[in-house]
Amino acid sequence: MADIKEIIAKRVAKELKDGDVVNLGIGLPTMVANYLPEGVHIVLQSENGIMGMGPAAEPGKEDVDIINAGAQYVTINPGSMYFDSAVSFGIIRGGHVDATILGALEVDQMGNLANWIVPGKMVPGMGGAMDLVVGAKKVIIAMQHTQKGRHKILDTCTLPYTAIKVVDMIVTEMGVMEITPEGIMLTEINPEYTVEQVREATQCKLIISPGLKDMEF
Amino acid sequence: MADIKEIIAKRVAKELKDGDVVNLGIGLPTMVANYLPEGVHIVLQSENGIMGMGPAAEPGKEDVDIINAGAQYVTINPGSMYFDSAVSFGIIRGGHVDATILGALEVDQMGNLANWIVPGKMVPGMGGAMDLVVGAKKVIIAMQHTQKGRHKILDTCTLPYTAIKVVDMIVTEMGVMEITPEGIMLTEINPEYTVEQVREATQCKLIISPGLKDMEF
Amino acid sequence: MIDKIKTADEAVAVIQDGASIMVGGFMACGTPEILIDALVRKNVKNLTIICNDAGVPGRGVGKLLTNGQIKILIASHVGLNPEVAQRMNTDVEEDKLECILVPQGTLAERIRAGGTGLGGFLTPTGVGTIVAEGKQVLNVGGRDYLLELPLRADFAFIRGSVTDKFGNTTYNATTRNFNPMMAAAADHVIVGTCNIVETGEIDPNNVVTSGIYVDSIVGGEKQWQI
Amino acid sequence: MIDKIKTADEAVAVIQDGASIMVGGFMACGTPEILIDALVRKNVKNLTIICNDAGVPGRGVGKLLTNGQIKILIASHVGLNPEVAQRMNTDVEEDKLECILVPQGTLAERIRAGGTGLGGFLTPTGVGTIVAEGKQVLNVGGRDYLLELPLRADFAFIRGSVTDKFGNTTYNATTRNFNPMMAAAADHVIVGTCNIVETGEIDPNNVVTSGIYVDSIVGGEKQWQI
Repeated sequence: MADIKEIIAKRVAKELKDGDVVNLGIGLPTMVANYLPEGVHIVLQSENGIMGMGPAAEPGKEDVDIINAGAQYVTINPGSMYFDSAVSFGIIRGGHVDATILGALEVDQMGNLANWIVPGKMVPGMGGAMDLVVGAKKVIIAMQHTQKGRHKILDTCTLPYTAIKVVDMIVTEMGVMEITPEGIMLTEINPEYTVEQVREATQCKLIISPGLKDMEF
Repeated sequence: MADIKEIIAKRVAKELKDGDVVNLGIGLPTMVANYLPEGVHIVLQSENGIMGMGPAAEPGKEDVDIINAGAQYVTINPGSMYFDSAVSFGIIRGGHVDATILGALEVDQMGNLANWIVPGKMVPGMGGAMDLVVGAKKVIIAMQHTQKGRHKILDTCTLPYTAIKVVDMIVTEMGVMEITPEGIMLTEINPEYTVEQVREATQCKLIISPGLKDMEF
Repeated sequence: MIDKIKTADEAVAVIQDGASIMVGGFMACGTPEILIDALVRKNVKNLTIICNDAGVPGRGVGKLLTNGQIKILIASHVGLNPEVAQRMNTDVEEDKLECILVPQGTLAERIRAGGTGLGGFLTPTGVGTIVAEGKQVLNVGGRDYLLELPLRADFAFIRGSVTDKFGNTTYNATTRNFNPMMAAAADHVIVGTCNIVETGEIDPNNVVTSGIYVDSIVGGEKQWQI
Repeated sequence: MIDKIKTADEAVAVIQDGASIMVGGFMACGTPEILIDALVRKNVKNLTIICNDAGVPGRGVGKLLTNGQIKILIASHVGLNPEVAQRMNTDVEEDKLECILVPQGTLAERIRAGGTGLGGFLTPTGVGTIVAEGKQVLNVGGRDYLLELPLRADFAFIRGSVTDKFGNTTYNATTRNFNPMMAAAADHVIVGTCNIVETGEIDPNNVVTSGIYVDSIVGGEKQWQI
């Protein structure tokens, strides 16, 4: 399991360019910051009010006034800035975040995303997710390909949408997929899997890129 | 002339309560701050970005980074604050300014105001006036009753509106008028004038308050 | 100058049953606990609370929830306080919580609109989702937007780091979050602050919230662990 | 880290004829003269300038006007620069200035909307006046509002007091005015600043404009008399 998350986080990290402003969701996406290629420095935005967030605070050295959006004590890097929530979401909605990386319950071939509610079961609220996926220049979904055998990449989402037509890329332990006008295209495959296995783990039609490559991580 | 302005400014000053947030227009309204009753301290807002503006800077002691909306060098009082123009007009439009005092080219009995343009002749722009008169809790027009014999208090403004139904009170050298649902009511008269003289200097119907008093200044 | 400094109990004395209150804070970081505690003591009920989230049990608005004081909660995220789900699903009518979820950016902007006299704004957030239900959709420049309306409240609970006696306030680090917008969007504003200084001690370039918004100042707020 | 520091001439080299440029400042207080001067030297024409006002002759955007570089001026007030009226009324077609007047609060908010991804906003300002011509009127809660649309530009000229090498900027006193909104609402942002400091030297609580918006930093800006 840890290995799968590491594969995904490492691959996503390669999507980021030096100087990118990035918002990382809670959980797996947070790991992406640990695998940035050499020479790539990104600026982490935390929607509760930080530009230039650093790593988690060392135990015993927490500043209780500095948390991230997951309510963890964090640090800041030189050149950081604090702001209020209206400014924060102005940055997000205004297209000033180059990439947001987050998990999903379901993604479909239109690039629709469902990741905030399971009606009657889990109603945590959307937090900042709806704004982030609508506003960020690039939306990368980082998740396991299936959930306990259940498909997550679908013809049409069955759960309520977080937003419609927003996902640009999906990175799973099986490969890398891009959302194109024609549907979901597999562009890279983890050599541990066959194309057929990826197809089986994907409910919707999967276009295989003519230039399909091995997934780098 | 100076005397007339002083009369108006002194009378307007009595409308202000301790702690009021006030925006003063350029010219005559600026003089109001000089005549505040004892114990009345107001907080001056300058729409270019000051809350807590002080008097004009002494010659030779100007700080070139501190101007008011009339582009004069000013000072600030203890407890002041600087902000950007969006914040400034948020304060104004949001109803956080208790009173705005400004001049007029024309006012009519509906409380409509014209003070920003004489088509084909003077096109300076509205600056912040449209926002101020719409947003401030109380709009007080401080002006001479007529302009070189021409009426300024009218049935209907002839010049393009700054805003409609916004004026609460008019203070001139002849008296104090309130805009009521029935029209313009003279509530105070400068003892140097007769009611008939005020009527003649006013184009629209003038309601005389049953409790008409001498104008205090 | 008007003396705005009060004890927490004096400051919340004006709040009655059924009031709406905006409470600053993000997961209780930037929530004035000293005011929340006074409100728990006063034990007013049927409150409408507007806050980014439900805090956690024993912190922030979580205390009001545990004490059964909240009737309606308007928030963007309630997942880290399991009591919300319990109270939403309870069969005991008088304990029942109504929870209205609003996207975080839209919540911040609606409060800003409420404080700045805007009649609403167009946001792309929520288009095509259940958030759009019942809302007007306007197309501008070929893109659909939801018309979202301003949000105001009777009271705001603001958490300052440094506040001068006029009420000018600064916020340290991520305690800022919703506090500045809320301070402008409520009829009566109470600041619970860590440090009270003389008027004029804060650099006017660095004041975030103007004292003109502030009705009462309560000192003695602390820096809390979540 | 990417080196953003340039000379004024290097920084404006990207600007071509016909560009739209937002220029910070209020009566030239808070206008980066060092960038204006470089643009006069570059002598690009047919510019659309978005600025609170027209400055005064010899200061701020007034220099661009005198040099015949502005085709369209979007501003709230132009009364203190007599050259505006002259150029609006000239018979020489190539010198003719089009001036679009916008209420100051609406101008600030439209630029803010442009930088924050809003599709527009509802303001009570201008209802019933010629400002309302051609605009959609929406009634919310019994009150009429104008729908005002976002404003963006190709470039922004920002005037900082202190700027770190990443571009984080603070503004002293009333030089702030339109600069923060403009920094977010243009595709390419150039800061002319009085003091360049090392990244990290500005207290993160006091940064007003984030360096993420800033493409180029030009030092040597001075404090000017109006």
